[in-house]
Amino acid sequence: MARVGIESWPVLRQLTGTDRLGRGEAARSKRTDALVARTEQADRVVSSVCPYCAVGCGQKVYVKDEKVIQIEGDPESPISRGRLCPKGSASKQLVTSPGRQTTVLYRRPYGTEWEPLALDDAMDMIADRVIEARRQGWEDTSGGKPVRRTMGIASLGGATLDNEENYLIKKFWSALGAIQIENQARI
Amino acid sequence: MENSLYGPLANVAEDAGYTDPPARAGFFTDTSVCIGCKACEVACKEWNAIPDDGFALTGMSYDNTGALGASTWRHVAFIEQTAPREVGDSAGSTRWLMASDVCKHCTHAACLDVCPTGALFRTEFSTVVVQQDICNGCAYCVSACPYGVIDRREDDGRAWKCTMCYDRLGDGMEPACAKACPTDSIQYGPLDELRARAQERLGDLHREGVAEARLYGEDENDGVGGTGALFLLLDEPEAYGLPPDPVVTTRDLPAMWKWAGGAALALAGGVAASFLGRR
Amino acid sequence: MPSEAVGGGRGGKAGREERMVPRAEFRSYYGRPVLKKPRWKAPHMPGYLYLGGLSGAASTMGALADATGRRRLALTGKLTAVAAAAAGSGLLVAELGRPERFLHMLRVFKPTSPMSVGSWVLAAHGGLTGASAASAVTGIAPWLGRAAGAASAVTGPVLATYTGVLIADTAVPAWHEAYRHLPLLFAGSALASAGSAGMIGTPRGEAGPARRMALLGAGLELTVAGALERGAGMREEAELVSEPYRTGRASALLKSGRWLTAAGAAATLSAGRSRTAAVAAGVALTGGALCTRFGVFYAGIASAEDPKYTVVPQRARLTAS
Amino acid sequence: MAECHPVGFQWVMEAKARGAKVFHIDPRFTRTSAVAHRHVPVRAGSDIVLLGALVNHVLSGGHDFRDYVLNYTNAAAIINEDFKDTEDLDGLFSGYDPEKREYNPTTWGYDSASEEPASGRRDESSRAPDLSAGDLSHEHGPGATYEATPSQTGRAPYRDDTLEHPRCVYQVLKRHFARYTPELVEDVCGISPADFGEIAEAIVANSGRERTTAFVYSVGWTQHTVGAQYIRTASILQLLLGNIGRPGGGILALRGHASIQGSTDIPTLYNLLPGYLPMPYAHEHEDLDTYLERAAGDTGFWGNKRAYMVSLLKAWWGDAATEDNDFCFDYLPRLTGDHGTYQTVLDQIAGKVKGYFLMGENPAVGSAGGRMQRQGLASVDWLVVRDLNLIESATFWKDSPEIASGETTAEEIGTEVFFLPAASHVEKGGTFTNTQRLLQWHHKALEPPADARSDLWFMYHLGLRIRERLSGSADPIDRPVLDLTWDYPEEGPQRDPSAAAVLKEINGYDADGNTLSGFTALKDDGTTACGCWIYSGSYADDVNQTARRKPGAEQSWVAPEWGWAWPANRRILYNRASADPEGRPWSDRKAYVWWDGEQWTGHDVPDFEKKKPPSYVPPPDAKAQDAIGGADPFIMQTDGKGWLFVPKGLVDGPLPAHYEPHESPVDNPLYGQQTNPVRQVFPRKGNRYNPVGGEVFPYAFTTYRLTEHHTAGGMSRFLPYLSELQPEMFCEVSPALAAERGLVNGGWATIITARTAIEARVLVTDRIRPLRIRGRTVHQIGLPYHWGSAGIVRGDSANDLLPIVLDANTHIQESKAATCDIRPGRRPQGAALPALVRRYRRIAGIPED
Ligand SMILES: Nc1nc2c(c(=O)[nH]1)N[C@H]1C(S)=C(S)[C@@H](COP(=O)(O)OP(=O)(O)OC[C@H]3O[C@@H](n4cnc5c(=O)[nH]c(N)nc54)[C@H](O)[C@@H]3O)O[C@H]1N2
Ligand SMILES: Nc1nc2c(c(=O)[nH]1)N[C@H]1C(S)=C(S)[C@@H](COP(=O)(O)OP(=O)(O)OC[C@H]3O[C@@H](n4cnc5c(=O)[nH]c(N)nc54)[C@H](O)[C@@H]3O)O[C@H]1N2
Ligand code: SF4
Ligand code: SF4
Ligand code: SF4
Ligand code: SF4
Ligand code: SF4
Ligand SMILES: [Mo]
Repeated sequence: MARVGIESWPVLRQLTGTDRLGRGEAARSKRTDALVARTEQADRVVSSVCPYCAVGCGQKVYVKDEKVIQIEGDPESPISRGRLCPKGSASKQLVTSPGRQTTVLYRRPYGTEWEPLALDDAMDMIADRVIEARRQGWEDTSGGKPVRRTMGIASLGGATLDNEENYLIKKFWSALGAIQIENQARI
Repeated sequence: MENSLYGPLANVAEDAGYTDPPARAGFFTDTSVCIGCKACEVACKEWNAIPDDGFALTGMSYDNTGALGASTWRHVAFIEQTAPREVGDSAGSTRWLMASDVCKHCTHAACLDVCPTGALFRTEFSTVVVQQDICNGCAYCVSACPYGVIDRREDDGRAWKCTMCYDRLGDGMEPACAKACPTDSIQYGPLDELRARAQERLGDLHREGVAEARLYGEDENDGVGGTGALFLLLDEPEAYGLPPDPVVTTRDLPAMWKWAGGAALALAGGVAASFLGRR
Repeated sequence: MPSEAVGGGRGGKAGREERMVPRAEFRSYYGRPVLKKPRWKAPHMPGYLYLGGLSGAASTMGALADATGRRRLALTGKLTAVAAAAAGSGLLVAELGRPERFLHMLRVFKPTSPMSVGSWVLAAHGGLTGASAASAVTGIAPWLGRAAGAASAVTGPVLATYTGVLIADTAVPAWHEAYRHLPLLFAGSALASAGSAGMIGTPRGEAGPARRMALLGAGLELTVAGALERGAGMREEAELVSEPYRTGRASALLKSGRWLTAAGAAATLSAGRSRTAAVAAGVALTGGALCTRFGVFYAGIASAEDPKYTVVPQRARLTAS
Repeated sequence: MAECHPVGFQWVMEAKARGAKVFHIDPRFTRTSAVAHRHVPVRAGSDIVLLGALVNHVLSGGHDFRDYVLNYTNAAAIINEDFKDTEDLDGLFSGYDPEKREYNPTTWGYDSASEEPASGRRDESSRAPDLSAGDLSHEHGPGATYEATPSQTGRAPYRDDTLEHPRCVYQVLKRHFARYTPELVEDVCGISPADFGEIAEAIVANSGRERTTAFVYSVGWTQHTVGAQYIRTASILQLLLGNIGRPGGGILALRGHASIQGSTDIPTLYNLLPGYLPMPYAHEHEDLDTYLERAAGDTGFWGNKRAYMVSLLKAWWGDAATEDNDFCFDYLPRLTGDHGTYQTVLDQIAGKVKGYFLMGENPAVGSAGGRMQRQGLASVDWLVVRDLNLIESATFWKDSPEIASGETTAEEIGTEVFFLPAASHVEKGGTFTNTQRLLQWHHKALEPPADARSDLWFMYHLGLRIRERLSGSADPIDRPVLDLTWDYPEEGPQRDPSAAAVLKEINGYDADGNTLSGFTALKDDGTTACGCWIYSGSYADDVNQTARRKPGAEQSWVAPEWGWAWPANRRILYNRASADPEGRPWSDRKAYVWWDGEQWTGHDVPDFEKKKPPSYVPPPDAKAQDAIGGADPFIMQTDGKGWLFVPKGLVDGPLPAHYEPHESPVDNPLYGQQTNPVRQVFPRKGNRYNPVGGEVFPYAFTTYRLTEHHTAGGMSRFLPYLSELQPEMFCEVSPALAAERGLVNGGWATIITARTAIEARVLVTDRIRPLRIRGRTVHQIGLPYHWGSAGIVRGDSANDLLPIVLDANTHIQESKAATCDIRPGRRPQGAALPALVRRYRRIAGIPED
């Protein structure tokens, strides 16, 4: 349908074509003629699951140039049949929102502002602190009974995480002897 | 041209110059199964990358969007109704009506007719769409729409409204809002099928005793030649903020031109008459 | 409370059985307007309505003055016509959300769109009045100038009256239902303002036709405005639909317009040989024409903003059928 | 359900379209009510009375599904002679110790004809709740039915199949619920006898061979000091009506987050190990054998607990775990009481907790007692927050309400805070387990931005660093860390550990490294490793079963080839109950699984041993599943029966009894005992309680969610598209209350409790009804709880109003029912705010310190 030069002037198309009133065919712009759904241009489409609630609606994630360009319901899911609620429908914004914090921030004790911190440094600092807090809170026994645990470290969260993540959390914290491992199931 | 302005129109896309167009695409919004989740609003925004519409509580039940507009192409209305309470009647008397409104993609679309640039155009699916590369923001469409649908976004200067996801339709996908709708309150498809389905649903509801159920926009003989987006409502249209009997303004356009012609002649005649005198 | 009770506009609890008084009782969604408020602004839109009328009638006046050998009146008419057309175009462009896309107006020609028709007419009219005025001022190609002027006597009346269609061809009840009135009103107004331009810009000797135009125009304007305000000749719920012309800002403007026009007309009649009086009369008439345009504009805004103007006539129509 | 599980609700609408009748019982008229046939407003906190009256209706009218009840429940079991009911003790069961505020449940057991119940001995060794396999039900959910219930007895209890023995469960129930009458429902719940009658009739008419009724609940039933017993009452009703294990029946827990079910199955919970094995409690001498003996019964599928536990220990400690060292059972830390999240907060304030990790939770807004929560955060030495957005729990030191009121300043808060950005669900692969126990793999679509990393990456790399630092340590406390299997294959530019490899470990493998086909393949001799026995089979045949996505339209309505459900891909638990004792479907309409003469078959994977005939009678001394008869569907129970009466496992009684919420506007008309006697209370500064009744806090309030927001707001208040839909914190009040207190729609109100005061915009609505309770008008106020001090839209947090008071079974806070005062206008700012609350406390006679 590509038209060039004067031929692309809709008035001419009105006069020569089937759309005398210039309300449809003749009024189309080049951009309109070239329009395609952006999902068509995705480099890949990945099957996913809505991250909000426990219904577990199926999602299709469209990626182009390493950016998420669309997330919508997966019609093949027998759970959701392609539908999503407002939260599920906002998933793309959850992932791509400019307000999302994507760098490490550090607040020193009694500090009044955030400071930047390298991820690697943060990991080292956290590792050091875990080891120290673990020892500080260590109990070989409690009330005369062996407990082999630390009360110095606690952890909260899990309902938004993957099973695999919860598994590593529980596994590693338990090996460290931390018991105050909790998540949303308690609230 | 008469038929192009008013009354039933067998093939809307053909009337707009398309040869052998696909079936007319439409919406049937069955508000009796709407749960007011607003997935349609959000899905529309995500797909069309529409900016937010401000963050203010309206105090109008759970509706904080208020109305359709340049940055809200689906709008869910919430209407709380309480009948006079009877003794011992606990709750049956409270109704909470929810309805997702959208551009009607009118058979005779005033917005389109008045658009001076051809930015608004009729697609091969018989829908009405703004071409954003064309619109110069004259805002004529805004005043022409009898449903108060289309509006100009002031920071951007152009007019915006539902496109019935023209880009998706072209690729054989259904509109984002219809796809998201959890309860299928929004159904998308060939308009003829939807009309039939709407009649069927209406019959079912009437048989179930929901006497107040009615269709809106399905009548080809109405003021806009029937809409491309039908609704099943549980109360009068105006309760939902819809005009009860809208008429496309261009129905009267021939008459208007006649009157204007007359006035022009009068003006010319008046001037001429004024030159008839001595001085 | 967030319920229909408050939403029912003036209607209050609009239970069906309670709706005895037809006009006060109507239902709406939290009293919100059904229509979008026109995005057109003042002074742009009413100014354009005025300038279009002025230019249209002035070009016709200029052409006829030319034909009848009234040089000064012809020049006044031509200059007024081109200046008003240019200024009107300016306002129109300024009104656009994307002014740089003004030329998109000439992308299509849509008989269904008064603005499209108007744009083509304005373009033609602007060109014609420009050519004709340029020729008149410079003396270059007088024949062509005259022809252009004559042609602008055709585009002029169209330009002056199509604006009535422009705003009537909307969903705004006060405008739409006035589609018979508005072209005539604007024709009258245009006559009056072009006439007053002639009176102001031309020595008394040559300004006879201008005075008559002004008087004729004023008469027409006053008559039609009166009908409009009363809703005479409107089809449905005339009293309610015309209400915005009788209330609020619109009413004040229309009233002022009427007084100014009447005063201007009276002054025209009684001005005698005084140039000052003629100028004063012309200014009053112009002011009247401007007020009328602003009044009509604001009546439309008010009509779109209150859902009753949309809902009540439509509901009445349904009940009747 | 329409509000919080909108897409799941499509199936309710589908059922409705096919003729199902939908009742919505909720204090508020919600989006669900809008499309339900009937909305019945109930006073928050009173459902046990309603459900109890329904039980009474069924029992007294003889409406129970007798064939089901007799065969599949413990209705015929005879209860211990020493058992005393609330009837006898004015609201207490036998065994209550007022000093310790706990029950000794010994008297709640069956009257066993022959042997002393194994459980009796156990009880002497420690207090019951510690021994029970952790807590019966967490937030809510199917996991609860899988938790190891302590062994009752391997022997069948003494039964009376006529159900006439005065001490048989059936008769005990009958007596217990006799006082739960429609009149009481009206008095306590505010539900008229006519409405009650309609519900009762509908439920009875819609249950039996041909029809089933489902109950759907979520946290409106759990967040009470009697939450577990709410569910119990519904269970009794559903068992009596024969609605469990059958299609269209059940008690469906609509769980919360995307993987809340998963985080209970593979628990980041203090009291559980993966697969509902209990965390060990501290005992003087406890080896693996004694632990297992205490953990669960020997009969039923829990009889294989040794295989589950040994495989878990092998998964964790690999080669280091041997038969000789009890498979490193000693490496597990031991519990000594409640270490739940609220206890941890109190410990933080007490200075006992040094470091705190928040990985996807926002307690500063989401947890009850917001002030206490933030005080806890301000009391630890360091805090690591991993989240997508800068939530209040990360920024409390600069923007908390306490900073705003001037009670504290950033300069006074010593917490060192690390904010680590998390990868989103599209930036990592892994499984979520949804509310129907379905594991679904979500594929990684792209790399996370900038410093964002998955929590898997974080734990793995933190683990590597810690192990590196400890390597070479001779300290025995470091052995469990160093011996841990922690060698996952790495992938991609960020060295992400392979989530598939982790899932394989969870699924389990044999000595040769082959993935296991399911939990029945687990061995107790250390030759298999399995990270979570109920998830075994999710990676069967070396195929990621959770990633299966056969289109729903291309398979049966049960859709067994979409994802993978635990256990063993079964979609309805205990579905053997969908067939009669002989193995025939109860009716054609309701056929689901059945015995075809040779094996169990049907639409779903039978939740029964495939080849065990209905006629199977267990031999004496049979163990594990062999001890379950061919007509006993509840295979996780020691006796294979559905428990109408719970002899073991609950800390607040074997039967549900109505107690008022901790903060209630009225007294308890049923018993002298006003509240659940074993609820957990923490009276202290910052957590003062409103007195019962009284004029100072005369109104009831409940907290809830909106469709447009998500929980504590971290995933919604930071998004424009969701924020604009509900931009401000509000309260919902009835027109009557609005008139009484001068509240105006769209205006402001201040809501006050003994904890603090918050402000909210007012929505005056008929959707909230005042109720007539105990002869007086009780106004309820509705408060969504999504707002906080950060995000695009901000507002006061409802949780700041709530006290910390917990259900003793689950340690869940009571956030659905409390009392308050409300007045028009915005709340005071700055120091005037605490002053206002102090004034209220003084007038109400509440101690300050
Ligand atoms: N849109 C949205 N969906 C969500 C969430 C969200 O935040 N937003 N959160 C997810 C999470 S984490 C969860 S846990 C679930 C929770 O899902 P729901 O439990 O449905 O959520 P709530 O709104 O907290 O509470 C439900 C209802 O319980 C009512 N209620 C309160 N007390 C009582 C009572 O005593 N008896 C009865 N019968 N009803 C009572 C309340 O009025 C409320 O309407 O939702 C999940 N889905
Ligand atoms: N008053 C009152 N209080 C309640 C309730 C109530 O009904 N009333 N309900 C309670 C219930 S049921 C619940 S579940 C809680 C919820 O309370 P919270 O769990 O504290 O609230 P969320 O906002 O869901 O917090 C989850 C956080 O995880 C982050 N997140 C999402 N995905 C990931 C990820 O992959 N990794 C990491 N690290 N972070 C991620 C989100 O951004 C979000 O900030 O609230 C409880 N509190
Ligand atoms: S789309 Fe909505 S209903 Fe579905 S999982 Fe996501 S939050 Fe839950
Ligand atoms: S998505 Fe569907 S159910 Fe939800 S508000 Fe829109 S129309 Fe109603
Ligand atoms: S509803 Fe309005 S905007 Fe939509 S097509 Fe009709 S006239 Fe145009
Ligand atoms: S604003 Fe744009 S779409 Fe509307 S009429 Fe003008 S040019 Fe057409
Ligand atoms: S059809 Fe597309 S553009 Fe129109 S409302 Fe639906 S999602 Fe928005
Ligand atoms: Mo939750």
